[in-house]
Amino acid sequence: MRKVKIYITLKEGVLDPQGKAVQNSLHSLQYNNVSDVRVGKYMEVMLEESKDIESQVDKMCDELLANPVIEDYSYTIEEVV
Amino acid sequence: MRKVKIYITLKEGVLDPQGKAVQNSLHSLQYNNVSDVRVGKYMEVMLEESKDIESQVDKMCDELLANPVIEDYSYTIEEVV
Amino acid sequence: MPSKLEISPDQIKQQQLYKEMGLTDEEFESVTNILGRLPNYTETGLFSVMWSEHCSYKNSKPLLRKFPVDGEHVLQGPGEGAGIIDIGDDQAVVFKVESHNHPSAVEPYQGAATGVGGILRDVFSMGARPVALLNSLRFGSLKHPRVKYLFEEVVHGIAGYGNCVGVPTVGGEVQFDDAYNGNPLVNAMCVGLIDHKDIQKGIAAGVGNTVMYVGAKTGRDGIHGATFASEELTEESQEKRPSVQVGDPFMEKLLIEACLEVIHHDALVGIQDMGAAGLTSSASEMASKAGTGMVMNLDLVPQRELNMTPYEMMLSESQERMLLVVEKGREDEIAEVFRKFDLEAVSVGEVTDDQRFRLTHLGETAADVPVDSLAEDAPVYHKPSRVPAYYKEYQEMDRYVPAVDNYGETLKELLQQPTIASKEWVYDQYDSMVQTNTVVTPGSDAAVLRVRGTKKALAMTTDCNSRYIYLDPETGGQIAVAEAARNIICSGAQPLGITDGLNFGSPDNPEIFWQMEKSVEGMSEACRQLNTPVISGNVSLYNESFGGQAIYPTPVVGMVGLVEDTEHITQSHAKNSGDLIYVIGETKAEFGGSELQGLREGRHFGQAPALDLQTETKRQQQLLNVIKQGIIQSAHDVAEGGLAVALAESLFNGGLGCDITIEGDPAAALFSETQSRFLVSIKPEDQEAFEQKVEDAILLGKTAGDGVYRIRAQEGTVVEEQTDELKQLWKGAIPCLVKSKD
Amino acid sequence: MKFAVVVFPGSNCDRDMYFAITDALGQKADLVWYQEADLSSYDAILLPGGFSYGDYLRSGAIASTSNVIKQIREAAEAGKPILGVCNGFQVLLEMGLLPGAMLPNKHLKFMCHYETLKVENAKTMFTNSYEEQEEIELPIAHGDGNYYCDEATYTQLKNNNQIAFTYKNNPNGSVEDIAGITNEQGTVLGMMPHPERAVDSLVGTTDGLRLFQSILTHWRDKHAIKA
Ligand SMILES: Nc1ncnc2c1ncn2[C@@H]1O[C@H](COP(=O)(O)OP(=O)(O)O)[C@@H](O)[C@H]1O
Ligand SMILES: [Mg+2]
Repeated sequence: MRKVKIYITLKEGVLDPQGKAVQNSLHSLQYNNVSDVRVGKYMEVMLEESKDIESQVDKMCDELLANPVIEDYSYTIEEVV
Repeated sequence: MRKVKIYITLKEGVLDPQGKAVQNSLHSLQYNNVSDVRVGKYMEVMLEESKDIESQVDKMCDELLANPVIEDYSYTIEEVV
Repeated sequence: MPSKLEISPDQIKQQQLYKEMGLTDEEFESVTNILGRLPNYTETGLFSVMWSEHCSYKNSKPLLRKFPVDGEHVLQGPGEGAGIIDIGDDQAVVFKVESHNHPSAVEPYQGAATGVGGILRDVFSMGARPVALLNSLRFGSLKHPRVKYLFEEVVHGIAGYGNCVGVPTVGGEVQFDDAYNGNPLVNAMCVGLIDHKDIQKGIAAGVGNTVMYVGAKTGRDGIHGATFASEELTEESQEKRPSVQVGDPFMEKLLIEACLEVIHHDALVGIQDMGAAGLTSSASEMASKAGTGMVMNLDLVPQRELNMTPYEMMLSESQERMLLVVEKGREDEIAEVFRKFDLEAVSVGEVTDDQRFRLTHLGETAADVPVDSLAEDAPVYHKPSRVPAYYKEYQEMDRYVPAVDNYGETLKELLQQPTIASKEWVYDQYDSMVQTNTVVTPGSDAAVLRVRGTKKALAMTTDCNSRYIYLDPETGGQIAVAEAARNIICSGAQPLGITDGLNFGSPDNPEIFWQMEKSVEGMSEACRQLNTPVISGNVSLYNESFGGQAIYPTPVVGMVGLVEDTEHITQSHAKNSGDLIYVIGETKAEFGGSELQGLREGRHFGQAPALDLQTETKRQQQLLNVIKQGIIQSAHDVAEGGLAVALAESLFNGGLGCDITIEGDPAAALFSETQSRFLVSIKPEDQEAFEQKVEDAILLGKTAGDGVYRIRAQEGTVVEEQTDELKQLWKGAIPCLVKSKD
Repeated sequence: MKFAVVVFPGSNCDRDMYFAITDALGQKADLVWYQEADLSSYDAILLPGGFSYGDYLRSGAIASTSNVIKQIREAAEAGKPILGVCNGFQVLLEMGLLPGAMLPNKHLKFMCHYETLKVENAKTMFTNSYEEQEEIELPIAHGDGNYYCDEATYTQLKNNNQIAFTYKNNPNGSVEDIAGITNEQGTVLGMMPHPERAVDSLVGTTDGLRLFQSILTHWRDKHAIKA
């Protein structure tokens, strides 16, 4: 079994309304040393072993999990016992 | 400058409707070796240097970024040049 | 750690573990007597939830009996998922209100969202299509960051759930008062539409028939926290702590569509939602109502988590689940209907003839109790009641009359009180139009929805001024019903009936019990007088903040009315310049519990405004009569803030001004909250017809095209403001309070 | 003329769309469940609003991978009118039939009220009953209606006259006030505001009805049918 951790972030240049709102809230809570916040998604997917696991994860992300028009993704794959 | 990467996940046992919908969708796309999907949030926060940076991030998460009633969080702190 | 199964009946008794589940010594003893032995852990759990106030109404039952529940149009009174009233053409309206106060105080988004989900299931489990949602909310002062957070998240949660399932949220109310600082109230109401022939019952009839489970899997959601004995608090049990119920509106939407399809299947015998006390209450109530018994194999219950115990499965409050009883041998036909929606219907048990409720788990009997003992043998308590000291004191006080020197400024201040200010910030987040039946969207008095394919429409509202009820529960209770009816009447509808959400503090406190008793008496009397039977409701007790400070008594009234012809639909907004403005009903100086009193004194005291139900009924019927004759351009009830506020509200939509003249003391004329008053506008040519038909109408003046809000009194002009400026203050108040950072 | 209203799990403006066609426009329509759909016999395809798959992951994303999508692409290639409203627009974006993507509204709140729109292109098969630059009133009801595209895409949209509607007072942060766009051929329209909610004066304006009338007019012209 593998645990795939997927990080989905908005592409640079794409405005991030959620990130901006979080940043404003942090400022109003007096966290004044915060200078930039970006909000994305984090997913954990459990996958049975298979040879081409990486290309499979790539395909999953391209097809469904991320929207290439606005999002980038990256991932790590961990072994689970 | 530090880049803080924050991972927010639903607590174990808390229903994750989104994860379930994504899992079903992956199955219908024939990714049959997917056995569990959990969807959480991923944030990148840029912070100016400060001594107690960790305790500050903890506080930010407890106060605002995560909802302690249903979510757990973890984070890593990276140096940025 | 020993599993709960291994805790022996003797241990439960010795260590009084039943107490942590909420059973008293006497209740535990009566369980033991019913069974003729000590209950095991699961059985103790079954009794504890079924005998809780929430399921058994053990403290409120004697009061609820006072409500009038019959009426010529009532098809289903209290007792089923929701009440039903005939609206002609073989159609009926189904409605109910439900509270989700405690969950919303802990996790406001999910608490409010699952409150909406729960009330929807109550309605569609009757076979009705949900056509509208309303919500009645109470929060503390927006000065407090926690209150602000609760307010934002509750609204967000209601929107998140209601918008997703595609049922328009068309109305409600929000009141802010320090009395709710530690304990917000979140009451949700759902209205459904049904053809008579489709009405379903939650019964487990037909010995041998199959019990089926549909919807979300069961997790350890919402299991009563107190169940975990403190000495057992190990790390493992910490992890097992009850988790918050999370709603899945997408699943609910699938359930709505699937259930509304399956009710047309002749293999379906009974259907009920799993609400509070989940599987326990739905299953045992269905059997109890049918006079049958039921056996369930818990191994077959779909489970989200590993190693769930019978106790956990039976007490879980996981959302979006339904229980069905289906003709034996036809399970596949039913499952097929659900499969289309990607839902699995699973057989989990059978209807028996032994009137027992039996559960098996891993090949062993997990529970075996008489089914009626759960649903019907719950104790009933007649709590002591005592007139509170504050009430006596208030009754003896001199009448409170505030001194007002600047009427315009006072009006401006009132318009910015969050309880009076525009609630657009709230309802803009709700999809109020989906299903395309909403004729009157939020912002008028009652919401109005057409009944597609007919000339009829339904008007609906929720109301409850808890300040009056606190000052005088009996009169206040009457006012709550009367005010709801006024809103319905102003919309052009005849009130049909009400649902009630009784939110109070602890019934163990005799003074609180007195508040309950008196307000129920007041409501009952008004319902009788206004011919609006109580067809459903909900009780939420122990609403107290951490310091033990009880909330204001808040029996929310949800009312539905019938518009005979969409032509009669009327709104609160004045339409034309030069129309005559009338107030129906004389005004006295009544400021106890008023907005102006709160503004000036920071608290409420004295006597509530008086109410005469005869006068109320007469004025309502006379007004409805002229509305139906097409004489009325706009109608608005005079409520919080008095005439000046009602007048401003009725001008805000059309950009009109007004030129009116008041008699007597301007403070009273403008800001008193005397009851049974309406503000209407009519075309000048209808003056004679109107004055003939409406006895207590007093001509005030005219609407004005110049956009100036002008009021004259004996001493000259007392208010002269731009209507638009007033509107901006009124509209901006809540957004401003929410954004402010202190 | 016969319209298909494609129903996904979670669609909730499907009936509204259906009634707009049958009651207000007076044409035939079917609600077709996404799994059983055979779209070949329909003259136009409507993707309704609502929350397909609960809007989980991203609005429209999960629906855009379902089986019926292949048929929608084929219909698009054949030049059949395809209209996606709100969630339907989001599906069209996610499946790439229209360029760009949706972000959460700039204030992160769901919004439901009437907005004033400007008709930017009155020559399409969806807008021929409006005047160029005419202002109309339609309701919006969405949380993710903040249209995004990069500059190159915007230039293309602009140059090809693909912008059908803009907001007069941009409520959600959309790039260049965009409320609705078509594909290059003008046969696919995606829009956030709800024309199907504005077809009967009892419950609002009738400004939306003209959109459906445009489709009908175009179809009749094409098939030389007299009204
Ligand atoms: N929580 C809410 N949800 C939806 N609509 C609301 C809510 N609160 C207030 N409204 C709407 O705002 C308008 C004014 O409400 P309110 O001041 O309580 O009216 P009234 O005093 O006439 O009962 C009504 O149309 C009401 O339905
Ligand atoms: Mg009113």
